[in-house]
Amino acid sequence: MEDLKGTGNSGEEQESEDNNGKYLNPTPILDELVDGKWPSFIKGFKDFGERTEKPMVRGVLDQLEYSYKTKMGYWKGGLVTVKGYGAGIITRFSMIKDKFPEAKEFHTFRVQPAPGLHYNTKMLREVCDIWEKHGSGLITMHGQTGNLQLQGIEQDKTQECFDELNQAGWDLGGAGATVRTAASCVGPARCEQACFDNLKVHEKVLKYYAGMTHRPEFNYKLKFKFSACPNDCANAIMRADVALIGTWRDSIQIEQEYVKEWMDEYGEDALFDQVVNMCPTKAISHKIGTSTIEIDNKNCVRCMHCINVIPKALSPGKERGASLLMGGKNTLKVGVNLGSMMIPFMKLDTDEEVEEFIELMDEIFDWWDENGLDHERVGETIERVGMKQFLEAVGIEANIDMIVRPRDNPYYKKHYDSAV
Amino acid sequence: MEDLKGTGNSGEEQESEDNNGKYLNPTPILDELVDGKWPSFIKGFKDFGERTEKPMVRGVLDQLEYSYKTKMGYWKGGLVTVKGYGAGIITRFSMIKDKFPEAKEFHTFRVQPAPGLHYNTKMLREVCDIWEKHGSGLITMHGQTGNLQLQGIEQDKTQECFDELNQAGWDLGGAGATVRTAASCVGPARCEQACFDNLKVHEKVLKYYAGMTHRPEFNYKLKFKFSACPNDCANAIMRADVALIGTWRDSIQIEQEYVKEWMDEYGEDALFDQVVNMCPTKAISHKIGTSTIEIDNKNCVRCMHCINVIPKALSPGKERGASLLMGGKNTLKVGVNLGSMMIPFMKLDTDEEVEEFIELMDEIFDWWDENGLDHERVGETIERVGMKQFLEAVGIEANIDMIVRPRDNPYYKKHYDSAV
Amino acid sequence: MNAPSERTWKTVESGPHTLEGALHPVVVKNYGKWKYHKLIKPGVMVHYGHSGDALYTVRAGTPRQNTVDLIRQICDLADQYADGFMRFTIRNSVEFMFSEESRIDPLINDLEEIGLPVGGIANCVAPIAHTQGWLHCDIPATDASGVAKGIMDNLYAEFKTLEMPNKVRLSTSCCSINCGGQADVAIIVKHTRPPRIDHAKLSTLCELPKAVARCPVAAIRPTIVNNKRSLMVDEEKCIVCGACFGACPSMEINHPEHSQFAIWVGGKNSNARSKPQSMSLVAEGIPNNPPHWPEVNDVVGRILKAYKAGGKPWERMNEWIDRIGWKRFFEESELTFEIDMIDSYRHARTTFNQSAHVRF
Amino acid sequence: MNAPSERTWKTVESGPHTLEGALHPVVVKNYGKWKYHKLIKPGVMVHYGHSGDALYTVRAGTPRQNTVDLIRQICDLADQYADGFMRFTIRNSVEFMFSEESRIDPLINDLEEIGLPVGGIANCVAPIAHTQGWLHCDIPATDASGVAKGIMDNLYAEFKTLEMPNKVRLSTSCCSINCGGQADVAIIVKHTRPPRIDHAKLSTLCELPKAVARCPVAAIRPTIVNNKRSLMVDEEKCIVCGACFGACPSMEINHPEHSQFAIWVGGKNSNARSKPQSMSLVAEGIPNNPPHWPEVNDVVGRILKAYKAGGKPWERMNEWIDRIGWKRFFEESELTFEIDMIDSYRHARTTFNQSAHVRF
Ligand code: SRM
Ligand code: SRM
Ligand code: SRM
Ligand code: SRM
Ligand code: SF4
Ligand code: SF4
Ligand code: SF4
Ligand code: SF4
Ligand code: SF4
Ligand code: SF4
Ligand code: SF4
Ligand code: SF4
Repeated sequence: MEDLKGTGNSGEEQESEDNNGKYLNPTPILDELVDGKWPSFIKGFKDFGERTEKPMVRGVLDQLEYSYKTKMGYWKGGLVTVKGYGAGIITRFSMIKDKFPEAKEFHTFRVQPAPGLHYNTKMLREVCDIWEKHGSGLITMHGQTGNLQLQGIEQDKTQECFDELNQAGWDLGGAGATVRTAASCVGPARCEQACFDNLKVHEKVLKYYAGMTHRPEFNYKLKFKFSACPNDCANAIMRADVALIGTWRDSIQIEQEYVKEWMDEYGEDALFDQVVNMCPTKAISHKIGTSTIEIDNKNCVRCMHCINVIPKALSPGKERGASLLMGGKNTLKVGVNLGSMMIPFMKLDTDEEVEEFIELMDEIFDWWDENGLDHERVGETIERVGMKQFLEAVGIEANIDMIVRPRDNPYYKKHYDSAV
Repeated sequence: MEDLKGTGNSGEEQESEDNNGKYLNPTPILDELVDGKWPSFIKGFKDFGERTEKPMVRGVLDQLEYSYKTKMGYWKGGLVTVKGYGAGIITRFSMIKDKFPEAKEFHTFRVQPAPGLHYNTKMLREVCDIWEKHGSGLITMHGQTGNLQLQGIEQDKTQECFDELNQAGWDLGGAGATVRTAASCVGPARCEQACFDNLKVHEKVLKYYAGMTHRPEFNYKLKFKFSACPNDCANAIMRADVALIGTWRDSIQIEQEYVKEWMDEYGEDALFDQVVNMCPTKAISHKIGTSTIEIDNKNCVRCMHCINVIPKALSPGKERGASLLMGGKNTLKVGVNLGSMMIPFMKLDTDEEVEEFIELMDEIFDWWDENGLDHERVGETIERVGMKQFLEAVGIEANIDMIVRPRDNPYYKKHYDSAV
Repeated sequence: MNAPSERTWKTVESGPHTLEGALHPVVVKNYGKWKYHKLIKPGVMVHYGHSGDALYTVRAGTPRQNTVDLIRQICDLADQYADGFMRFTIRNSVEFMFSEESRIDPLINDLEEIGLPVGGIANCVAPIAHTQGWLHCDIPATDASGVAKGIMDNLYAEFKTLEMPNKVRLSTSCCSINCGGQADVAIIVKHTRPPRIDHAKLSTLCELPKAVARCPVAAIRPTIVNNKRSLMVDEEKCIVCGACFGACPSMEINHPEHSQFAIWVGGKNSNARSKPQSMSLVAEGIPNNPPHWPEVNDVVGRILKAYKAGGKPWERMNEWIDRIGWKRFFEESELTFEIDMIDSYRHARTTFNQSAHVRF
Repeated sequence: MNAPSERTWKTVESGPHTLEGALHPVVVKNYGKWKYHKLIKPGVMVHYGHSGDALYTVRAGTPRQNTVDLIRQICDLADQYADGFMRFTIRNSVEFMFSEESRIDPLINDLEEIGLPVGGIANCVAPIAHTQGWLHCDIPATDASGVAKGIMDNLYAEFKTLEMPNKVRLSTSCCSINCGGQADVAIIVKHTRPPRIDHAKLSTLCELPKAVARCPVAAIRPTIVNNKRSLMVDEEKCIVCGACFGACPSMEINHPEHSQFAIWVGGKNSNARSKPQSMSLVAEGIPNNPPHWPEVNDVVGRILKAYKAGGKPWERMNEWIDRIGWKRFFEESELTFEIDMIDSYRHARTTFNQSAHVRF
């Protein structure tokens, strides 16, 4: 048996003899998660294991039970890929395969779904069938990055399984130092707030970067996320190195008759408490006794709040596009970093506009390649090297929207004429 | 002639011959500052120079004129002190004394005035007479730290001049790595907002630290400032390593009849616009049609605003004391640093309470002595070594008022039991 | 890497699946032309197009860690009620869309039948964003799916009713890296003990310079153990971040007791009203107690109860706290502020109260 | 150090002068028992004690850099009108206090006679806090007193009338150290060129390690020049802070052209309403042009004009900007935002706009 991580408590041997005619071994601790009102993944796994009698499912449940008992994890990484790719499969070997030989391998395909996670039943059933044939039959929908995760396959089945998936129109997502699978909110498909066609841009951009998704050539991972308005339902600001967030440049559209309708239903107090006084910049005014509101659009910061409250009466303006924010990432090493405003407004309607965006991205990636360190996210590189250096290198114009305040220290050196 | 700093432009020689019978040399550039409606220090200096015919005043004006012409300064430091002291005189020798021999020496006494900068004419006339006798007769009232600055004396006159001043009740202030002269707002002497007797505390604390004011034994300078309420008229938060700022712990005192008086004069709209809606935490409420206000004292952050607007109706509570903030300083090296809340409330009424504060300070100075680097202000040391380390070492209890938010990263190591 | 003997298919690097064919016809017709939406009841809303079309959405929670059997059941319902289409949300709910109001209740009925609760729209607790845990990851200290299940069991009613001031997003992560993302309430493993080095493994398994480079505070130093080059950790400096463990499995940071939970509040990504905000540490040292994690559940419950009672309509967690102040947040949630909650990392200074503003 | 031949006096280390004897009798009687105050007119206010006593204050600006002659004139007026007492304010104004209302106007008259303008109380421009400059300091790049005089000449009317939204505090400093402190509008020398080293002077004058240690970005390195140990500056790294010059006069950072002015706004120390706040850079590269500094005056004038027109009652400079946003501040003040105004120092990240909030 391999050396266990950390704990001294190595647990007793599994007793898989008498089992009341069940295929799976007893997992008394896990079974405590079968009940309760929220859908149980354990119940799902067990029912499925009993039906299909897949040894891998049994082994993985056994190892998971053991983890619950010892409070330690027992997977280790490795490198399994398909032909021509350097990424897309998360490799998992059991560290205690002598104990749980059926769990020896448990690799995962990261598969890129359609933008917005839309499916028809035909395509999804097809995935299920391929997956039940070659893999464990366990599926995560979806991983936090947005992949359809097919969890549990043995190394020698990966290529044939991938080939079948690929023939059905599916491709792998990123892992390691690649462009990663992107995520988008539902956007114009069903949302009245959408300010740009994030699904189209997502598809176009990620197809362009398919090669960079499959082969790790960056300093570190790079994620795109596309939210079609500032509500940011895709969490782009925190979870994406490159976030496109929809916005508008002109005035909020108001239909006063629906303001009245809302006021008639909820009252004038509610209009004050929930709309007027909740605007972060006090850009909304309402005269007592009237049934209209007025918006000072110069002072509106496009936060969406008023529109969210009365969507029937208020809508984003007509001149729509997206803001580019960069540098979002989670906790590792520098602490959570939210994306920073880089370009307040870009039009992304035409193919040319999207291509321009891609060109800018190419430029930025080149800069990052040259200036980044190993395992450094692009936002970290920008922070370490300096915003000014970054902007000048990639040709983004400095603008006051990039910051919440100008500097409070005089510690910079502007370009000076040393001849004087 | 000594080497001049920077500029190549070394100017022509002074023409001090024909001078229309004036004692002073022509200073055409400075003379442009004689007119204008604001009181002119140049006019003052020149009138005084003509009356007293002090060569030092003439020389200093000549050198100043030269600075205005060449846009460079020409003083350098040195070390002049009085017996037993290591600080208190800012030493100035001219770097171009060959050019302006009368300006060869121009040392400054930093003299500690009474807290709150109160004077009677007798004591001030006495200073003037001593100073005219031994020194240049130029006085700055006051330096930004709060010293009465007697500007311009020669080294060989310093001791006798100081002795006379000291006999009249005056002592020198700090300079270099010492406790510095403190500053206080007018406080209970004339201000209805005063929450503690800052003038008394100032006097007591600075007298206690007189020795440390005169001999540079610290890592770097340390300033006290005492503002008797959160309006902080002494700028303590930014300009003092140790700031005591008055506050109260119970409820704001309201006399509703004067609220009404104010409303009758300025109107109900003004009550909303200038009081209710300007409270930073929305702790004030007013029902339309009534003439009273209500304050949610649990949510009041003691900002002073409402009290400032209607001082007749509102006053700080009855349970008064001071907050201790630490680490304020200006720009050098780390950028401006405002003082950080350390102890939200201390009583400072009795001598014992003031002594307790002094004991805490002694403890803090010991810690700083041990942990600080050369030329590091105490706030910088706290930041570098860590707030937790500091608090634990000096025995201040961690409290939520010290921060605007808990940490957003998990990067700390708490004390752990390695036996487990 | 191995491949089947005869491979005739040449990989198409197609990236994301195309959207074409994946959208409901009513969606296609009204694409980008929606006018407004209305909540109908918990888990059900309707969107109206400028065309006048109505599109009903029924949303149900899922276990996220699914099986093909469950997906097939979902497909059955999609065929039956939603013309063969469905989508999944950012928080792993499944959504069925259709234009016939009459289908709503039967669908809800059938969903609940197969164990998928309908709810999660608008001012309620949405499903927890969680991570791999012991089921799959190579560095976890807990099983995020298990923790999430335990919490959602407890908050089931809050998923199905609309009694919160605004949306409540939760997340759970099995190490400090926090793949689950920040949230109104985030439940995240927090290591408390510097890594112990397995010197035997290290010399064979890890690139030494890589682990050294990974440490953000330069706490890892080369050393010699048993005549082999190895590493040591300066425990004074180490901030227990776990970055080295990700680079090198011999830097063992996981431990059944020393790897505990911390709870964070006020993370917000939307721009509505207040700006997006990173979350704050409000409870720590919570034991990792499978399979029910009662201590975690207790703290989460107290926080949500206080928010539910105190928040005003539309106020997110961070906005509620901002209004009442941190002191009162700790009081109302019955939590204790501790010295380690004071930031000590790179931008610590910017979190200090550099004012005399104080609440008593 | 030298001393007179026969010294009989033994120094009393008394610290601050005692307050005793320095306070007006009405002050002594009502000490700590004031009830409220009222503004009477520009530069004049009255404080009422709980005792019923009234204490009038007349405040006048001074040049700060005074002579004993001016102080004696002030003493004369104090004797005549204020029973022999006076005080000075934090901003170098002089205050006369007394209980006889009838003395107000004659005192004002006599003050203006000797050139001291009455004003500066409440919502107006108070006297500039300024520093030593060429008159006395060893590291200045300008004459702060001169700049201050020029500005106050221009703002004289704003000192004597009450037309500003709230108090306006200005400061001027002759190097980036900023002894003048932060302010609503601060006018501060900003060096733009790394120090030039005078190697001849350096080897005799300075302790090398001290200068090296003083640099916050480790831009100073030991080197050998003409066979002597000296220093060199890595100009790439140098942030032109001037800290080395304070430690070692051979690190020449001052220059008639390269030492320019920068203008900062929104510094606030009071806790009223908003928290105290550090100020922000809004104009730079302004030439150092004695004796009238017209370019500086121009920028200050534009900022104050915009604030005067746009601020609401009680809104300090920072609060006005906060309400209208930085973009509009630059527009209304007719200033240009420049790339160097983006922070690049230690906590730069915390000043980035990490949100989608944006004004168009
Ligand atoms: C599977 C997934 C969690 C889940 O259960 O959903 C996951 C799992 C892992 N993440 Fe993650 N991350 C997942 C989404 C995220 C997210 C959320 C997102 O993408 O929206 C984040 C935060 C956003 C970000 O990118 O920062 C995230 C931040 C990280 C980090 C920290 C990165 C940082 O710079 O702060 C690491 C560590 C690293 O990269 O070295 C990491 C590393 C990992 C690794 C590869 C651990 C490792 O180094 O071996 C995990 C593999 C687990 C496994 O066995 O599959 N994972 N990870 C998510 C990917 C599924 C998918 O592809 O759809
Ligand atoms: C005289 C005065 C300016 C004035 O005209 O009023 C002044 C003048 C000098 N200051 Fe200052 N500072 C003066 C108040 C301040 C203040 C304001 C205050 O105390 O309220 C500050 C900001 C608060 C603070 O302490 O940070 C201040 C922050 C500095 C600094 C930066 C310290 C820092 O850590 O950021 C230095 C540089 C140093 O100490 O190395 C400095 C250094 C100096 C030196 C000693 C320059 C030097 O290193 O040689 C100047 C001597 C000038 C001279 O010839 O007299 N002076 N200095 C003020 C003292 C007068 C007095 O004692 O009453
Ligand atoms: C379906 C989904 C997008 C998707 O493509 O999957 C979605 C859909 C909608 N979001 Fe969202 N949001 C979705 C995740 C999010 C997220 C991200 C997340 O949950 O991880 C956020 C950011 C949360 C945060 O700040 O951390 C998010 C912040 C919002 C907001 C802003 C809420 C606020 O006040 O802060 C709105 C506005 C509103 O609630 O009216 C919104 C509004 C909406 C609306 C009303 C938009 C519309 O008009 O159709 C949609 C239904 C509301 C609902 O679910 O209550 N959506 N929404 C996501 C549903 C997740 C789920 O299953 O629960
Ligand atoms: C005399 C003086 C204290 C002293 O001991 O010298 C003083 C005296 C008073 N201050 Fe002050 N303040 C004095 C400097 C300050 C300073 C510091 C400074 O100017 O350098 C501040 C902090 C400024 C800042 O934020 O940077 C200051 C912030 C206040 C405030 C808060 C203003 C705000 O809204 O932010 C008030 C409240 C008010 O104005 O009603 C205040 C109120 C007052 C009152 C009304 C207090 C009272 O009830 O007597 C006094 C007369 C008001 C006036 O001058 O308008 N005092 N006051 C100082 C006069 C300086 C001068 O000559 O102009
Ligand atoms: S981010 Fe905006 S456009 Fe996208 S789903 Fe959310 S509310 Fe709709
Ligand atoms: S979108 Fe936000 S900022 Fe703009 S008016 Fe509405 S509430 Fe105010
Ligand atoms: S700080 Fe407060 S107590 Fe002191 S003078 Fe100013 S307002 Fe009065
Ligand atoms: S003192 Fe400030 S915080 Fe307190 S009630 Fe008055 S305005 Fe509000
Ligand atoms: S949070 Fe940590 S342990 Fe959990 S999946 Fe992500 S990397 Fe793995
Ligand atoms: S846990 Fe983090 S801080 Fe500690 S040694 Fe590892 S990488 Fe360094
Ligand atoms: S600001 Fe600089 S130059 Fe001016 S007095 Fe202070 S230290 Fe000297
Ligand atoms: S000016 Fe500042 S940054 Fe430049 S060398 Fe000197 S100390 Fe270093």
